[in-house]
Amino acid sequence: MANLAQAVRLALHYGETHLGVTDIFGEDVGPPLEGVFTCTQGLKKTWNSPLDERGIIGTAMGLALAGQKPVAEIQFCDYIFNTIDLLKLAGNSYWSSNGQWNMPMVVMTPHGAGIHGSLYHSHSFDAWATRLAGWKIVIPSNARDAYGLMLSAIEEPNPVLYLIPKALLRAKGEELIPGEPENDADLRKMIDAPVMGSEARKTWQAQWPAVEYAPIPIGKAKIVREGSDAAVITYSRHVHMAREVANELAAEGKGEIRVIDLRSLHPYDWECISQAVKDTGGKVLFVNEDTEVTNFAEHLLRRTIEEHFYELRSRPRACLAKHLPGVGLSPTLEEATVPQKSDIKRELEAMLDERF
Amino acid sequence: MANLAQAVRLALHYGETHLGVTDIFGEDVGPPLEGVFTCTQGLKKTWNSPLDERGIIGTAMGLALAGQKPVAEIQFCDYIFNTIDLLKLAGNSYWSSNGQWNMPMVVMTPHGAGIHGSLYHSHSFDAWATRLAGWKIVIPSNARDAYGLMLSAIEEPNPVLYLIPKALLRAKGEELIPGEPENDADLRKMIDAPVMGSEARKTWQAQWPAVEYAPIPIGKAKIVREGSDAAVITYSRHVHMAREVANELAAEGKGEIRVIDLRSLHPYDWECISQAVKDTGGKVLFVNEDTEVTNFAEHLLRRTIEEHFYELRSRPRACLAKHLPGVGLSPTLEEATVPQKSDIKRELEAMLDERF
Amino acid sequence: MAKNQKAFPVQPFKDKDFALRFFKLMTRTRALEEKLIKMSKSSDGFFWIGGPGEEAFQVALGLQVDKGEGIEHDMLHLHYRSNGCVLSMGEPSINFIRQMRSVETDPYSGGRNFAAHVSKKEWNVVPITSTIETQFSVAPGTARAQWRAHKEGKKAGISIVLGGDAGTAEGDFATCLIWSSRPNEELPLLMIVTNNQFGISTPASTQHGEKNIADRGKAFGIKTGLADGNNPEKIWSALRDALEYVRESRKPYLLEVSVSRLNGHSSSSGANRVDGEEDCLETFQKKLEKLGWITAAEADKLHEEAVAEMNEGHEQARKENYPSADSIFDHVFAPKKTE
Amino acid sequence: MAKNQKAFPVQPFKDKDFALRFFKLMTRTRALEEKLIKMSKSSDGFFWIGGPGEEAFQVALGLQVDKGEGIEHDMLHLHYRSNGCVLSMGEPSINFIRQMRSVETDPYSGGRNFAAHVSKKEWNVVPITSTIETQFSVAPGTARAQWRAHKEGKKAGISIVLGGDAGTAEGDFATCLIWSSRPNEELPLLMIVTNNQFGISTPASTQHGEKNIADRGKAFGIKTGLADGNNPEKIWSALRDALEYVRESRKPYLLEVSVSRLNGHSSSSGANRVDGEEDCLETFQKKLEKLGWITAAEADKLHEEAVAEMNEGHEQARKENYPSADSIFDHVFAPKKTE
Ligand SMILES: Cc1ncc(C[n+]2csc(CCOP(=O)(O)OP(=O)(O)O)c2C)c(N)n1
Ligand SMILES: Cc1ncc(C[n+]2csc(CCOP(=O)(O)OP(=O)(O)O)c2C)c(N)n1
Ligand SMILES: [Mg+2]
Ligand SMILES: [Mg+2]
Repeated sequence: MANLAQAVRLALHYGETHLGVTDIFGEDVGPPLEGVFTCTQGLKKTWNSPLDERGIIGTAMGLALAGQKPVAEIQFCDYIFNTIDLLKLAGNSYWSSNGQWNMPMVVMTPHGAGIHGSLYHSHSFDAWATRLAGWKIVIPSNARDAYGLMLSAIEEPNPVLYLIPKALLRAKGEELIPGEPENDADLRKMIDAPVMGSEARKTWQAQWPAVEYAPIPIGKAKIVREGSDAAVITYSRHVHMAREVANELAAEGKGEIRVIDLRSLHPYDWECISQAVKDTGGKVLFVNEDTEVTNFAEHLLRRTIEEHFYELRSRPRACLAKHLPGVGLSPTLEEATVPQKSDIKRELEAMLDERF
Repeated sequence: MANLAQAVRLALHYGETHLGVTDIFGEDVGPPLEGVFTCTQGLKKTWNSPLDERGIIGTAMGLALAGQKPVAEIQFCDYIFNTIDLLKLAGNSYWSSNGQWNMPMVVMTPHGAGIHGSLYHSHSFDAWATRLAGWKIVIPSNARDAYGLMLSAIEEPNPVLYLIPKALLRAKGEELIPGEPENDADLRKMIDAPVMGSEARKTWQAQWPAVEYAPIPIGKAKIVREGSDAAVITYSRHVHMAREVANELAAEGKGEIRVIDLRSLHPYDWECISQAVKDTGGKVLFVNEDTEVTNFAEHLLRRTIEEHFYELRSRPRACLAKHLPGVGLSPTLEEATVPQKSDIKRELEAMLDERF
Repeated sequence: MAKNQKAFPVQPFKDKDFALRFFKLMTRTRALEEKLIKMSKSSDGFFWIGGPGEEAFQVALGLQVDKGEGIEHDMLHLHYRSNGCVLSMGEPSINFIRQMRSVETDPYSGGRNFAAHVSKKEWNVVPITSTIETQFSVAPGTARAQWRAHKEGKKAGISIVLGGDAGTAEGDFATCLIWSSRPNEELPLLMIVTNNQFGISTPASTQHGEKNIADRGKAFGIKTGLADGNNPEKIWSALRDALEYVRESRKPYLLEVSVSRLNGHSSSSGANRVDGEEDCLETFQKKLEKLGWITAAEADKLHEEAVAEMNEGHEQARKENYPSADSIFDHVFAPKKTE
Repeated sequence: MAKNQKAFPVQPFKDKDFALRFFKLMTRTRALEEKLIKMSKSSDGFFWIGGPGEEAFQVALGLQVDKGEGIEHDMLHLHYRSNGCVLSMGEPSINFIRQMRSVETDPYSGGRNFAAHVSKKEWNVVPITSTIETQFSVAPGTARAQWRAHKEGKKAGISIVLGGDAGTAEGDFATCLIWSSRPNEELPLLMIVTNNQFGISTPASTQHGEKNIADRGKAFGIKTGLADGNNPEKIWSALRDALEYVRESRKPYLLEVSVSRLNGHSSSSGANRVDGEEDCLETFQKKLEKLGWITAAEADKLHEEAVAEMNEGHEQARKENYPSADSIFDHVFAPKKTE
């Protein structure tokens, strides 16, 4: 089973060979390193850019305007914050030109905490991103979705932000990507580059498996665990935490928790969320690791109130990161800052206990 | 009565003469223009910067680190979006240095729609700003508050974002700034510069009235209209719209609406909001003109749910701008995009009608 | 010599027909700006910004552009003083007026954007943005597409990016220098700085330590040039040489053009005619008169005709509708081709 | 000659005591980095980045800085390879180790930030940030404060800002050039680019069209220089001259220093010693041996002492506590002085 980094690589391979991807670029995206997280190893269309995020986003916009299909990488989403004006322009080009100039570009960037990344390798970008009108935004939680969402992102005629959960890059999938070899070791041998600087690396070429066209539609959530006593609505690495907590609670006989992996943040699958609110009488918990003041979960919560207030028999909740200037390096600091399994469990237990 | 632009000017004058302001700078902030909105006319510490917002914010940060007291202007908040990384750094300097390096700087910038400003003179920045941990954020709705909040901003040892409601800059206050002359014409003569390019302008000097130390504390809201049938929680130009609507509704015998001018967005006056929720049984309407997905009002709404859910006898609401890539120029477009009086009235009427 | 240069006489300004054609385009550009200013003053439009004083340069650019859709042709990253360029490419003047009035027929933005924010897919005019200098971060992208096409033996135009002097202080200008001069991947990109010595009210002399802005290209090995934008003949050949260099070498070129700003920055500063700036239209008319190619009366007539054209356009635009409220939801996302 | 230069012999490297003092600081810096690397490899700390290969330059800088708090002294905008500079200023090595281990006694960030992210108010070391090149946008601010103080006849140091070669592609570098060279308000700012020919894995030769990065200063009339950062003598005098120029002329200077990167970019790339890079410590030791000022055995002993110092620091840091969970809420906002 491919891990998430391999899945991104396979999707980009499919993209450059079948979907017209012309440029995969960014800092250290091309040889010799081919990605600080190995996501761009063995590809043909990769190249290294200057250390200049504004140039990266700007050039992607120009390529898109010129009818190319760029996939640009910002090395860490922590370093995307000097480009917000450009991201806004990319998002308003089609609208401001009254439907003339669309921007078919993908920006991918590692996201979130969970790797002891301290202040500048722990940022989240989801709350910020959802404020960028004109962008579609996806965030996979597993290899299969990473593959399929990247294919959809590439096929989009609009700018798509593809957030990569940093902490899950080495996490193996549970579902085979259509066309990938059954055996992990085979896949590794085929598409994992030898260590950087080695002799083998110099002549290495990827042996691509014949992966298939298997997009995951943008805008569709996935129910990763059934249940109607309460629901967790989340994405990225918190899908896994939520599922583990749900299994624990089920084992403890406390209830069956539905776990929804949103996968797309814009457009988002309101139908799926709305159904969960109805099915649980409002026992829904929104979880993500961005800071809690003006957070996307608060938007979802507002809409929950707006459309379901008189059906709520219990208080909907959110479990988010503390509103602080950063995530500290020392593990105690990080754990106290971004939601942990224990936080999710505490909220769910309280919710299950709450009287109707 | 001073208008809002004059109030900012008076406060900056007080700041540079009494509170140690060392630099008031930005694009066209110094002579000959002294502010595209006249806010910096006649001051001593103003200077023009290169056309480079990153340099403006960066230089303000450096001045602050060097123990100076800068007030930097971004000409329109529409042009602040290439500096978000720097704003984040300003907000995390004290925290990341474990309490060593605070950043006593003020950034002021015109904000919001309402002047037929099209895509790039209509931006709001409040929702974005509230995501910047480590910053204090104020936004006056009238001259007196503009004066007092600027004094507090200058006195802060932390970075303060001072949002200026563009559409209200010519709006006269209703309350005298302590020390300002009773008569508008006198004030104009004393502190409004002759028209740019005129002979008179070349030698003109402001005659400053002896305005007094009269800060408005950061973090304190103001109830601008009493009422307990429902409440509007808002700021900036929507305070005035809300008050007009409230007066209309009262005249129509439909109810008495409390109108709260938040004034500070961070820290915000939760006590005041919380009281309004209790007093109205949850009939609170949050209004602002930033786009509605991941909006600060949604945070306030979430907290309302979190702390008052079981006291709510009615659905709290939000009235916000459409989630679109921009505000269009043609008046019909702008009116359909950002909240108008009619939108506020519609929501309040629906709320008042709602059964407990 | 690039293909489209063949359309012009070898020494164009020794050719009466060409010179008069050029003069007429300058006159129409000026009349268009005058109309737009008038509209802004009579509240028939909310904000004016434009290029009075840049006619010689903008017309010289518009005529020499390789116009068309797609990277085979030139890609244009213009800014808000480029009406003359687009008009000279053949754009009907009424469209600028429509945008000024923000009617739904505004082909550039559907009534959404300010005046002079042209956008025209058919001619590779990418959306002009209000954000100063961002076009300099975007232009390397279109130039890269053209660099690649050329390398693959396909027909490819060049990219042209334009901005003011003050704007070069933004990091985007440096980005453009850096990204266009990467070793072995130099880009076919003509960067033009129109230096009118001001950013709104701020004199360049108070903010720019550079003797010439163009000198900033030198550290990158970028070919640079200076040109007098008030002299049609000089700016024509400066642009011709620069364009030719980029088209043939497929390398970047940085051209600094001195221009006048005849009506101040924008309607925010009144948009009235200012003193002490050379008027290229006047200078050129005098020259043509001296050559005996035009009389003052004939020039006046051309101007009157141009004014009539603009009035007609205005009359038409007045009859057109403002966009409907629900049009705000149009064109947020482009549909998939297959949809 | 600036005041603090008087502390040094006129020809420092002709002076045995000085040379040995310099060598010892280089040795301690190296031992510190070796300790930090070891810690990262044994998971006693999560991420290492630092300056092995930059010792000659960093020590030369640290010694020549006018150290103190407030704008009367130099203000330092360093980056993540500057441990040697701060150590040479007199910082106890244990503090770097504390930050590596992210214990609560880490004086720079209280266990919050990565290794080598120094911040020390007493000595004007402003917080080192992970964001590449932003320090170049901030430095003009401290320099402006010093420009003003000097103009007002007050004692004022200068500002020094430091960054890598790849980082100069960020707009912030251009910002620094522009803001430090504004006519009549030129700033007392020494800009230093440490050119190790790489940004992580990307060779400078593939991204930089400039022959020398320092050439970028020329268009702005900024004095520029190149120096060999592997040669203590040369880098010492290059820094001395640059510092003197800035202190006396109160104008900016752009110095490009060639340095080695002996252990790759960071722990992300393994942090192992790489081939083919000159080791300034080795070269300098050979030179001292040749002069008869040190023997190999004595040098080894110095290294062992330095290793012992680092081990001792490590032992101590291991006994110290990690920060408590609720410390995350400390220092979000500074209290008002009067509070
Ligand atoms: C990023 C950004 N900052 C500020 C502004 C406001 N503004 C509009 S035009 C202008 C001056 C531009 O001067 P210059 O680049 O010389 O061009 P010119 O208008 O003189 O042709 C400014 C500051 C803006 N539009 N965008
Ligand atoms: C704004 C930003 N972008 C990207 C990164 C990731 N990053 C860290 S170090 C580095 C390379 C820096 O190279 P250079 O400026 O030459 O300095 P060196 O590390 O070689 O000393 C990069 C890309 C970052 N920290 N900040
Ligand atoms: Mg200009
Ligand atoms: Mg380097």
